[in-house]
Amino acid sequence: MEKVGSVLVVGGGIAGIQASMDLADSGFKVYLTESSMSIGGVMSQLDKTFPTNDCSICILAPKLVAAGRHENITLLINTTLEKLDGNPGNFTVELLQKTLLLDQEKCTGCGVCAQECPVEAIDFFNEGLSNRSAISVKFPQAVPLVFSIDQELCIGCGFCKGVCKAKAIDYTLEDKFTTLNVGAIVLALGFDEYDPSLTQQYGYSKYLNVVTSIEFERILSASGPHLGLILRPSDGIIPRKIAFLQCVGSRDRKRGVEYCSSVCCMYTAKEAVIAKEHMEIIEPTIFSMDVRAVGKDFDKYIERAQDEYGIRYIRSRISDIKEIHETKDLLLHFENEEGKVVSEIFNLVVLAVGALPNHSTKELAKKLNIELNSYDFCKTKPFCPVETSREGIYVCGMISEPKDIPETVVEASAAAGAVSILLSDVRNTLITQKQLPKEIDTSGEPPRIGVFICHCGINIGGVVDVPEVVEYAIQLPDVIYAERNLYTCSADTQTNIKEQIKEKNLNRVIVASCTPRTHEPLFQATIREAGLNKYLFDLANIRDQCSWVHMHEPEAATEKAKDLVRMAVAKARKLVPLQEQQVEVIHKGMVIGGGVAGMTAALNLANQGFEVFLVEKSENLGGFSNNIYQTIENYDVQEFLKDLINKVNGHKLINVFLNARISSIGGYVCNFTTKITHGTDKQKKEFQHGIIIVATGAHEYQPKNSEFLFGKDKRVILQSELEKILFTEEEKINDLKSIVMIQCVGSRNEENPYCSRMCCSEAIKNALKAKEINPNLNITVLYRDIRTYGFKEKYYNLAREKGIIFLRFKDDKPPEIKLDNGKLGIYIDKPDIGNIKINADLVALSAGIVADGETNENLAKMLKVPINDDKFFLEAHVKLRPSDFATEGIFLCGTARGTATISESIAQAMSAASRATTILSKDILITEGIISKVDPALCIGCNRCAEVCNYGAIGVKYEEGLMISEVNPLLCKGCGDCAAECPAEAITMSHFGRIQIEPMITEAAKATVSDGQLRIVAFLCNWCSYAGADLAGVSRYQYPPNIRTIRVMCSGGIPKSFILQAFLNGADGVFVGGCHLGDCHYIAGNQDALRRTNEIENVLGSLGINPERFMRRWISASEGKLFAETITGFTEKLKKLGPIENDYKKKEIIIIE
Amino acid sequence: MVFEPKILGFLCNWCSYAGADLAGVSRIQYPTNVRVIRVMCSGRVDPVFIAEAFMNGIDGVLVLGCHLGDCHYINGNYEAELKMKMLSKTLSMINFSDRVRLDWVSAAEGARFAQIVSDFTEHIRKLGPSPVKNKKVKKEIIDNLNAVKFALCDTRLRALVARQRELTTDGNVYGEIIPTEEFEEILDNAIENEIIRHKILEKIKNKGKSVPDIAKEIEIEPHKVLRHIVTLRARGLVDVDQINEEIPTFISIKEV
Amino acid sequence: MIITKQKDIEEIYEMTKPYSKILVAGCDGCCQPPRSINEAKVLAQMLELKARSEGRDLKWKAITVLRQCDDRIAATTLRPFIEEYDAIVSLACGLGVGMLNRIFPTILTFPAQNSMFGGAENNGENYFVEYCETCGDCLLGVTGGICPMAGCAKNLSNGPCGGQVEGKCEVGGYIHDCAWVKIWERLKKFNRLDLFTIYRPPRNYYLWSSPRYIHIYEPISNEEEPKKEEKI
Amino acid sequence: MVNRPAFSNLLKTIREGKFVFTGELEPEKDFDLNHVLHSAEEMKKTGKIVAANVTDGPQGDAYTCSMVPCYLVQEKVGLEAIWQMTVRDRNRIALFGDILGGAILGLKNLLALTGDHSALGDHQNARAVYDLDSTQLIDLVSKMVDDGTDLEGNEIKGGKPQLNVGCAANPNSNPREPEILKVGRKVEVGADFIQTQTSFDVDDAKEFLKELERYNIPVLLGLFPIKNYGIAWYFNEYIPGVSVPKDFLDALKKTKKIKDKKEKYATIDKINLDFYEPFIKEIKKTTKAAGIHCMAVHYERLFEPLFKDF
Repeated sequence: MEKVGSVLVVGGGIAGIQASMDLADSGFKVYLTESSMSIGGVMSQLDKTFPTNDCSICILAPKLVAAGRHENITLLINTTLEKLDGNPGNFTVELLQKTLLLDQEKCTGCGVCAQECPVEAIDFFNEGLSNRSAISVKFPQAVPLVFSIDQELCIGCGFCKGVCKAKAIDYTLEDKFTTLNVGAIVLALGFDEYDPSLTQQYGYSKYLNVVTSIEFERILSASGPHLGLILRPSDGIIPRKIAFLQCVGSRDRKRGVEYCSSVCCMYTAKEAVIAKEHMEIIEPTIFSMDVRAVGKDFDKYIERAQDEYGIRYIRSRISDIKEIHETKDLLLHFENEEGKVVSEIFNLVVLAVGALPNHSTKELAKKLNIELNSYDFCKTKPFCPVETSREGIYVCGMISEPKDIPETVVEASAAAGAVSILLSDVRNTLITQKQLPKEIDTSGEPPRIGVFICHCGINIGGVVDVPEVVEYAIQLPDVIYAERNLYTCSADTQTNIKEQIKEKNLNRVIVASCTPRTHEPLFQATIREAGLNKYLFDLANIRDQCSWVHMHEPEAATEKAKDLVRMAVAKARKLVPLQEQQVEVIHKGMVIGGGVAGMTAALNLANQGFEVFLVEKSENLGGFSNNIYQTIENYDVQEFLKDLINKVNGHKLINVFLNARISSIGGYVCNFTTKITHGTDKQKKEFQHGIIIVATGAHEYQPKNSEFLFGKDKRVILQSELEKILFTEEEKINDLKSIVMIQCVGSRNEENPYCSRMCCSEAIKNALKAKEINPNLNITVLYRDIRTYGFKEKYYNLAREKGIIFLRFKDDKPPEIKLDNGKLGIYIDKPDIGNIKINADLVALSAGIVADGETNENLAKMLKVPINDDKFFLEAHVKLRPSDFATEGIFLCGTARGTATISESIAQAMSAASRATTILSKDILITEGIISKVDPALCIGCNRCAEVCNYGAIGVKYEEGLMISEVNPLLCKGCGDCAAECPAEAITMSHFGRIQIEPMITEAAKATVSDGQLRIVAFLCNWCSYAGADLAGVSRYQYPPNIRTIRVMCSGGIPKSFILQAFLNGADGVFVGGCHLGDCHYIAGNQDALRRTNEIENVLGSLGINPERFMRRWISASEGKLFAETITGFTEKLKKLGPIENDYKKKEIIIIE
Repeated sequence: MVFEPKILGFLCNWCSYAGADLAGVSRIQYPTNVRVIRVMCSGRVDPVFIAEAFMNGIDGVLVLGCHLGDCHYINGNYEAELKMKMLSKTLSMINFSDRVRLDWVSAAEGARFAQIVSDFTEHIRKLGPSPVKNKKVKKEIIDNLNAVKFALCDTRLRALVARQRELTTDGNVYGEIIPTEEFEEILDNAIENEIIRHKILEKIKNKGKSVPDIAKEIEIEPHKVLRHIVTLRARGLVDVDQINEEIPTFISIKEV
Repeated sequence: MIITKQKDIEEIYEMTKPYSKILVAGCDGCCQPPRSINEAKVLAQMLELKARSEGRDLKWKAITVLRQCDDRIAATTLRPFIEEYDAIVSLACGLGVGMLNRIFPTILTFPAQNSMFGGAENNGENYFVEYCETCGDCLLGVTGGICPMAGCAKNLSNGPCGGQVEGKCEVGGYIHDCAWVKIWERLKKFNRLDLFTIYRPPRNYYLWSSPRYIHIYEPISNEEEPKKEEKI
Repeated sequence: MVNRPAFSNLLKTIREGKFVFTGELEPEKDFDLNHVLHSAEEMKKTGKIVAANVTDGPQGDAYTCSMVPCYLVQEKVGLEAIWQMTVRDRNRIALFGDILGGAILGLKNLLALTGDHSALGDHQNARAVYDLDSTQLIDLVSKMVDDGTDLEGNEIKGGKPQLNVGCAANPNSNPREPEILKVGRKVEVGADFIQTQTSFDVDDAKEFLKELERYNIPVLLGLFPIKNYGIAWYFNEYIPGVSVPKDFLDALKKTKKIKDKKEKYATIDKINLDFYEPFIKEIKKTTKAAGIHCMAVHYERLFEPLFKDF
């Protein structure tokens, strides 16, 4: 039976989305089904994410929009998988799509129906803390942005149909069964939270002020029920003292589940930090056992939480909670450091609830007959973490084991990689390549602009007098056609626009409707289908940033709409067609590093038919895992390694180069040229390839200057040496009486302030093996925190059952080893007992993982990629792009990125390979059209542009003797920072350049606000502050109508001359909005904005302009309310100052003969 | 001096008004306390009229329509029945009950009309003057009546009542008939919520108050008040006034 | 390259106050810190704003010159605009301002910059640093490449003086390195302390006094002795 | 090492092998030099002080010049003066002129100093000259005294000036080697004697003197008896590279509490004596130092008890 080139992804959380994107970009048709009303999963409910404190929706929304718009992904919401048969490569699946009682195509998401619906119900997105109506959307940034009727709630009154102008509501729509023929299935169902009401212990649902961590997440969120105010449920007061209880339901065989849910330690620390950040008076206290901060920079996060935010960690488990009746506060009893039982009153208790398997996993497993493990999670094996018991069906994310978002994203890409291998020969068979007509050559023609102004039902029409704006638009110079439509984004208007373009042969199109962030691509695609270059288009946002936010001032809103249209027309006159860059892709890859990660990545690529050059520094493959014999789940590592090495050596598409040194790496994504010397005789070799995967690994920490007498006394060895003995020379163990293991050697200290993640499970594995060989051997493990996260907790319990003693030592008082008359004595100061001595025949030091600093540094310079201060490589985004580098075409996996176990390294390797496939699977790589260009005649070779570019995309190539700066179109991300910095104005930023923006500023400043109202020109960066302004619209926060917004890609792209020109053209105030420092989409564009705006602020006073007339604020995409308040405040301040003319003295005439 | 109650009467043009005329023609005497407003149908009587009447000191309201079945507009009186039931529920929530009476008088029942008027006048006289008149309680009653009035103006209650008859008798858009108790339950729940919300709005009209203070003033548990504050903020009717120490105060930001 | 620092806007404005049409000329010369057309435009915009706040209108044109310190280049670039404007504000170093004043006698050119020193760009620490004082008789050969004229506050040829402590110079509060200690360290590293211990006789400061000029083609210059008889 | 005859009494005494003492006089912005002369008399009275330095614009401040007080001290008090000259304020033409003038007036000793930079003094905007540096000044003096010419070789008419020239050296300088090598240059161009900056650490001073022995030039070690705690604290705080020993500092601190003036002076003198007597004894005994340059400015009363048994 021949294979089908399409994939079914079940579950629309971050795992499903990432897997779908990777597969769609690798040439497969994807059907993404989601049981709820919108993709986004639990991550869309989070306020912020650790360890970067990024606002969750800021980093998730772009991915949702991209997935929603991807031509190879079909979103099926409210859909579940019912039946499956067929075999790998050719399955037939039956899907049940429950009816939304509403036509998904027609609904424009305008939201009027929700306002009219008389029914009120619990809003589960806000965890029941607020209400919604029977017809609702899951959350404001939902994708697809469609409403749906909840049938149990709906009383069928018919009001919504009455008000729906798009005629989308149809009560007669039935549930639909669809059958699909797909090649593979990826399950990404996510998880359910443990319901603490199952046990009376915590008084959840009995006491009002006991909430779960996900409820607290909604309380924290700026778009949550309390709009960012942290209020406790019983009386709406800010809880001064909050207690966070860890391991609720996890690590608790009696009341919950045995395993550890891996993520609660970190998200609790984050919630405590964010709560403290929101409101100074809050004092968070966290009751935990071990703090399992295992990921990259997690330990630093916990330390910062304690030192900088003063969060108190108390190491004890809470037995029960009593509620004080009158105040509804909660009394907690616990054992403090000295072992005394004390009680303390808290105003709010947050339960860090564990992760249970998704409720539908069990039932689905039956349908697909795939095996589950003892905890009802999907059964997987450490060496193939994404495969299920049935071939062709893969899993990723929380469905197989509780894990954190970066690991989920890695597994999602890994699953995509696995599918890619299975279906690689039917790649690109089912994907749709739109046939586009030839582009009309509009160069040289005078601008002929068409303006399409939208009513958006009553959203715009209800406030802005749309006909008046149309009349105004038609008489603007160069505008030859203007019309208004009910819904410009509806399908029929698209066809109408195409007709108008042909009929009136328009060469510029302006649409005045909602936010460009979601709808610009839609209109650009439409005008492209009419043969017009897609960059000859601009969108004036007269809904989210005009009608929705000036509801009570219709005339001012209409006035503003006219200005926004006039500004867009001014920009349109100067728009030029842009060609997207195309470059051939060399279908070969280079993998640096021949450890387990490197080999797995190379094998994955080769199995998809891409030739691979595997470059290994030492003389044999295997790397760090050579000295590991068995995983904690006792799978044989050496055997797996041998088999892997044979496969790699045997594979005809993999060229292995041993003891190789890279002399140079030139070129850029899709065609790198690398020169290496390899082999004992240093032969030279040069080859071309399209992508690079860095898997240089790391090595074991070597204790220095006889730490713990290592190197002095041969009875003190490393865990890896003990493992070698246990698995090769068993008999040595028999004559030993006592072994002592010391954890965190060389980790979590000044030099390596991170957790090496795998040493706890290594120690326990060795201890169990030793006990097995010699049962009456007594083993003591001295630890700071036992970090057996996930299912490894089982072995920690097993170890204790087998009588292995675990003694904790305080971070600042490590154990000491002394030789007293030949015997090894280990002294440890137990906080509650005082210091005790243990004598040992053998001491095993759990040495951590240390980055290969020297190799990483040289490689980092060659690849122009960053490394962090622990010398590990720094990935593009810690949460959502863990396997990519910021520079295009270079990927990362294994312990080169950070500490990881073998199965995590394998997943990362497959993920890196899959990410690489998204490029290798294409013949030509098309890049964004909006990039910057250098005019060689004007460039004075000062190289300031290279200093501000974070992607190494521009700069003077001194090494090639050139004195002129050049842009590499493939690396340029289009932020415009270099154009703003260029002293010779030699760099033009296409589409957002000076010639486009300067006319907009003139129009914005000279707004026709007749009644002497103030005029504020605002520059907002597309990714954060503009998105914040949109959210203010979506949440209907009103603010004064005086600002005229100009959208720029990055606040770093705003040169000083724009701000001064705004003042010169008559603006009474200028506002610059950007992302919070550290959140910038282009890594550090806002740093340059900060520098330039500071210069302006300092000089304004001496120019006779009151500095209060200029304001710069960092506003994130979730701070709609903050945006509205900031603009209102700014306008009030300007009202006091009056028009800018007040700053000008009366006219003084100076005559010069 | 004997208390002479002021009573307002809404008489539907086709039946009760004609009945009243008949009483006149046949010189049947009845107390003078009633002031009559002619409306085309008893269904026309908007509960807000009655709330406003009470705010202006009226002691009792009489709504008379045609007997069920012979309404000139077929089911006007059925609608009236439902509206008056809802009105009395809202009034009883602010313990201002038992001052409204709905009854049917056909064009031929002059005597019945007079009888109803005199019974109702006696009933009100026994009940005593409307609490709006006694100084001590006036402010509080006016606030409550205001809350009721705004609740009744709110789209939500009007929508539910407007569709009640249709949904519980003919069937909804899906063709199912919703059993009356089930609908009643939804309606009661909606009434209770809307009244409380408007009470809250009244209390924080010009001065910001904290949730516990509001709870004390309108005797509702604080956590319920908080839920209402959340809904009112989502509707854009309430916003944070200021935060002193750990107590945020909320204030209503828009005329309803 | 010559390192310049922009004058305060008030000072520039005072200079250009009497004029209502100004030509603002940037310079692409030594290009660090670059003062090309963008800086010229920004300065002009600032002057116009300030003029407007003082109740005057100001017309301006921003233009840039490849090298203002070359008379032929400067003249050919700016000549077309000279008639239309009352004054020129030059963003070049002193050399540029001097040159424009010479080649355009009929119009005054005002400096917008303070020329500080001949500087090198130390990107490591984000500083422009002074490695040479153009003293006309280079010592770098005997001081291991560290110039005592530029590095020592007292320009000593036989340093260090008694005021250095732990290699830091007392002038400026012990933050700058003492050039002579650095010279000693460097020569010691190459064990060339013989260069350190020789005595250097008094220097010929005539070479360092201005005005100085060197013929573009023949090696005649004024650095020897001032020939009383012949005049170049 | 140039074999210049000892013109000054200071050098004669040194060459006789006596252990000499020199004092320090600091004319400030004085039109009336009496206090300088008075101090000079005190020094003369001790009979141990052979000559006294007169400062030239110390710390870069604009004080009375050094030449005139030197002449007055020699003429009026009869105490030989050591004329300090910095290269900060005068270029080579002025230096030549002044040296000649001084020699004519009969000044015998000249101490060639670089001089503190004008940026540290009370005229910070002044233009520091530094046409010559201190070594080149010694070279100029050598040319004048030995060859009888100026820097350019033009002959001085009417005989050669008779001056001995000394230079300074800083025992506290760290790193030390450049300081030693620098002294080598100065000896090479003709320095006759060395006076060092103040030292508070006897072992360090001994080591420094040991290293200077290679140039076999007489060295007077500088000492700075401290009159009150204020000066000690200032020294410790503001003159880097110099640190007053802890116990010495604390002892002085205690004296602050003593109310009665006489008793206070006595205790301070005792502290200084306890510190410096053994110090000088040690230097005299164990090193080849030619003497001590005692900078007890305005603290003359200490000379007598300090030098009584040397």
